[in-house]
Amino acid sequence: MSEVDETAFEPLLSEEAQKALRGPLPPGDYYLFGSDACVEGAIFAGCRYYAGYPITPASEIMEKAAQRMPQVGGRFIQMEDEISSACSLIGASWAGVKAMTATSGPGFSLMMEAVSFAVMSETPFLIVNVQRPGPGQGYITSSQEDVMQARWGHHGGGAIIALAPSSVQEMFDFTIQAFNYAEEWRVPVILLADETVAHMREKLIVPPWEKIKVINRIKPQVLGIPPEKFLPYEPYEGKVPPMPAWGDGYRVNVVGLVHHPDGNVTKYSPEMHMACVSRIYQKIEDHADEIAQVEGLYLEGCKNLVVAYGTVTRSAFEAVEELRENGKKDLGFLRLKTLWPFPDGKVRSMIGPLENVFFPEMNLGYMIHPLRESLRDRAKQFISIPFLGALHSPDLIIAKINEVIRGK
Amino acid sequence: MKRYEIRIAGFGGQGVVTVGKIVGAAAALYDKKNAVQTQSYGPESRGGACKSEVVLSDGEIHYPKVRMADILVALSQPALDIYLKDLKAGGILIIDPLTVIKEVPRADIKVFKVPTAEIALQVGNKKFQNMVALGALASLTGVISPEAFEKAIKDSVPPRTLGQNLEAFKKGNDYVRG
Amino acid sequence: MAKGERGEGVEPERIFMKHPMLEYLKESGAYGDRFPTIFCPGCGIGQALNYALNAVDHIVKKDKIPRDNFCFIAGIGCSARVTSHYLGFDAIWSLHGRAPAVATGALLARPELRAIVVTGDGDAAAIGGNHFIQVCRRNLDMTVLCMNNNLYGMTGGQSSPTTSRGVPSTTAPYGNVENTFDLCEMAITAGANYVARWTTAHPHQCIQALEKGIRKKGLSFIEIMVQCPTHWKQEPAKMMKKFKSQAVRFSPEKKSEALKKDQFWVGEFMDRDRPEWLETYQKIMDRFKEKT
Amino acid sequence: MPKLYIEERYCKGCGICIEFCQAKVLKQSKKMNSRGYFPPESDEMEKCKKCGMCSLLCPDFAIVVSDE
Repeated sequence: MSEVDETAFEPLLSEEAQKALRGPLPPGDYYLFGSDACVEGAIFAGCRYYAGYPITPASEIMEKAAQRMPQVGGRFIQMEDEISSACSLIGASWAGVKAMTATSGPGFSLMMEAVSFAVMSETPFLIVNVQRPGPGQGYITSSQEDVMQARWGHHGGGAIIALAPSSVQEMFDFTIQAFNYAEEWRVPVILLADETVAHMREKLIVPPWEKIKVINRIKPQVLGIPPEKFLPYEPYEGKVPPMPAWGDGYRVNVVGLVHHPDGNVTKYSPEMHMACVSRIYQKIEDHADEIAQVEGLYLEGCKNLVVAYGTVTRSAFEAVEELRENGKKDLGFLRLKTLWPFPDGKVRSMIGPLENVFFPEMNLGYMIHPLRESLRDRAKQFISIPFLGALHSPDLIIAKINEVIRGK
Repeated sequence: MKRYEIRIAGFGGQGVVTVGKIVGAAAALYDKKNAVQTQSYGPESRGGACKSEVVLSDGEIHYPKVRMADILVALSQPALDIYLKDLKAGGILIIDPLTVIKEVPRADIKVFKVPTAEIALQVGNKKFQNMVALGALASLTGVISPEAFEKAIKDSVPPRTLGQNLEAFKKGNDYVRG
Repeated sequence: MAKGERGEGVEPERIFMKHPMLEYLKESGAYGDRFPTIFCPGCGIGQALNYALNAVDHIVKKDKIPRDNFCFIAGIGCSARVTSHYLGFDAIWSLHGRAPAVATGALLARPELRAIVVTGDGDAAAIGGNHFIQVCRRNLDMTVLCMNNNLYGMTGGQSSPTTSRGVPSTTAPYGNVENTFDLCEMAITAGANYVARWTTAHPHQCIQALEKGIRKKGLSFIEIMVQCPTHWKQEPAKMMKKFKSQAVRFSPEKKSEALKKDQFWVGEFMDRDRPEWLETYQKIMDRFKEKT
Repeated sequence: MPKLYIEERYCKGCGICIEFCQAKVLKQSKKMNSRGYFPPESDEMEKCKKCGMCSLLCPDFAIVVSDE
């Protein structure tokens, strides 16, 4: 039998702690750990179910959830693996509760099965991927190598939404945003964090609660659709189908096979197949510019552009500021807050003709592909600045930019 | 203060991350500065390489890690070997002479040898070593007020050992001052 | 054509009495008929479903538990196909082997749900083996109904972990070289509160076991041996009669007796009251409730 | 006399009801249904004991006996 030094958990059991923590984080300034901010964001968004399996560097999110869920009337469970963790989110979500898990590379691979099912069955939930380097066990430091897997890792078609936070504040804000996306678009959402931001302590400002927007799924009973008239896969006003919870009396048959709007799976035809899968693809991709968030700075008349996402944003921005201070005033900066759906139209609308596009990524150059496609006729050169295993130092980015621009 | 960078490195289990945590909390919560603390460690729970970094600034902090440290606390020889080159000229180096045995191969920095483990043993347990180092660091940087440190320590350690932690902190503080 | 009660569309025209269990099934919907079922003639899965619906019917009527609290959760395979679109309940036809995990999420999110996990031998013993073991260990308040036909039916009669040693199949053309799993023993060892096995030839016993299992706090595992006339290439009724002759009624005293080749135990193997997950966790949650 | 109802569109002619009928009143019809199966029929329903076994054992929810 295992013995544990229970005194280590004493602070959690004190009267004071039990009193203080029964709801979401009250408004105010905090100095918080990135992983903790993520859980607090989830709680704020209304998440009341967490299932997970320990993995470095995502375990801290799980530990915080284990502590917080029962305090706010939610439930936490440590599952037997990442497969069951992700699959249990499907059950929790259909039982009417916002649900999440967190994992890292190898575990993320195991969750792809559930993601694929959730895409087909339009089941909202959140997976936080605290990215670590791969392939294989890779290492346990920071990485952005799962950005393509997030979008294309699940088998078959359909689409997901993915965001990349870069600060403790964004671990809080983006987690809420991720749940909002999931609920609004009935889709699994992936928060592509990384080890650096998950293990970072920084200031977090929780604004007055009423200032934070929380979106909940639309239920058919709210729209006045009675069970006998309800078609579980018929989009409401052309967007997504309303989603009742199990136990509400709607007798929904959730399926992963291609289906008719009523859930019928045997009257198969290629037309029905096309209609079913293109709808779940288009509901996201056709709204890419509405969903996706891009942030630009110094774009007016810029000749050279630095693009970044996630934690690398911070290195890249520091590099841009320093280079501009040193005279490179034609350097613009673009930051992708959401990675998927790729905001093709939005990016194009923000960017004029360019000489060079620099794209530092904590991988060997992945997101540069959709970016190049998007700006194919806008820039002469696309230069990837890859780095593995740790955050780029600004000096690395500065050196590369200087090398290219000076070399002309 | 534009940007002040602190790096604490050593073996896992020496409490390196806790030091970073307290420095960051003291600056951010009680001295109203911006502070970003990051950490990295190997796969071992104990005994592997471990480091913690804190960047302080009155303005916004973009790059969250150390570029050139203003102060380096090295509690192991490998930590010194790796990070010495990233210490600014004129920067401060704190080492424990018990574990950092080789001569420090730089003359353009200020070196302070603090027998952290030994002092910690005087307090009662080797595990207070990190608080001794923190005390030395607090005294030498001077960018964060002692009151802020005391409050941050209170937040981060179990109430039962608070007295010993504060004592270790004070001893480290005094050691470099005296 | 008359509008169906829960129609989502149209129910077939009927001038006579319908099977009582059709009350719990969706015969058609807005996009066409769903019945007849996909199952082969004489398949035991339809029977096991019939028994399960009878058990639910009894509980809905006797225990006054709302019908809409029941949800059926299945993985993949012939057994899972019952949840594809036939059930007039909340149901999910989820991923191969993962039904216990999906049910776990549903129950933790909404504990008043009565989860019935519909699984098969390949689903529960092979690809979902660990999920099944762990859900038994947690003793979560759900009912796992395993329809064991000793092979993979939907994919074409391949060997499963419960296929007997020496028996040929499409993936063991020279005979199965592996030993078999006893799922009931595994459920007991893993910690399930209620464990029973019957066959499709024991309809009343099946219904009683399912009723008891659904009422039982904690995990109930009910294995029903079902015939697969298609892949075992035998007459369904003949297979059922064979089940009856091979099944040996279990009692604790007889436990040590050796069974003859092809014989297997049927009956109630375990009925106990170990702590259940949700109840245990509720005590933790209660600590944080406002004290009034 | 009990009345036998067969939902011919659902019946797959598996013969289980015939084989397990306790009163032995069911037999296979000579007439194929629309899916090519031979459903059960009976011409001696007066002997039916209304045990309900046919309904219970039917995998396709296609057979039911009632009083009339």
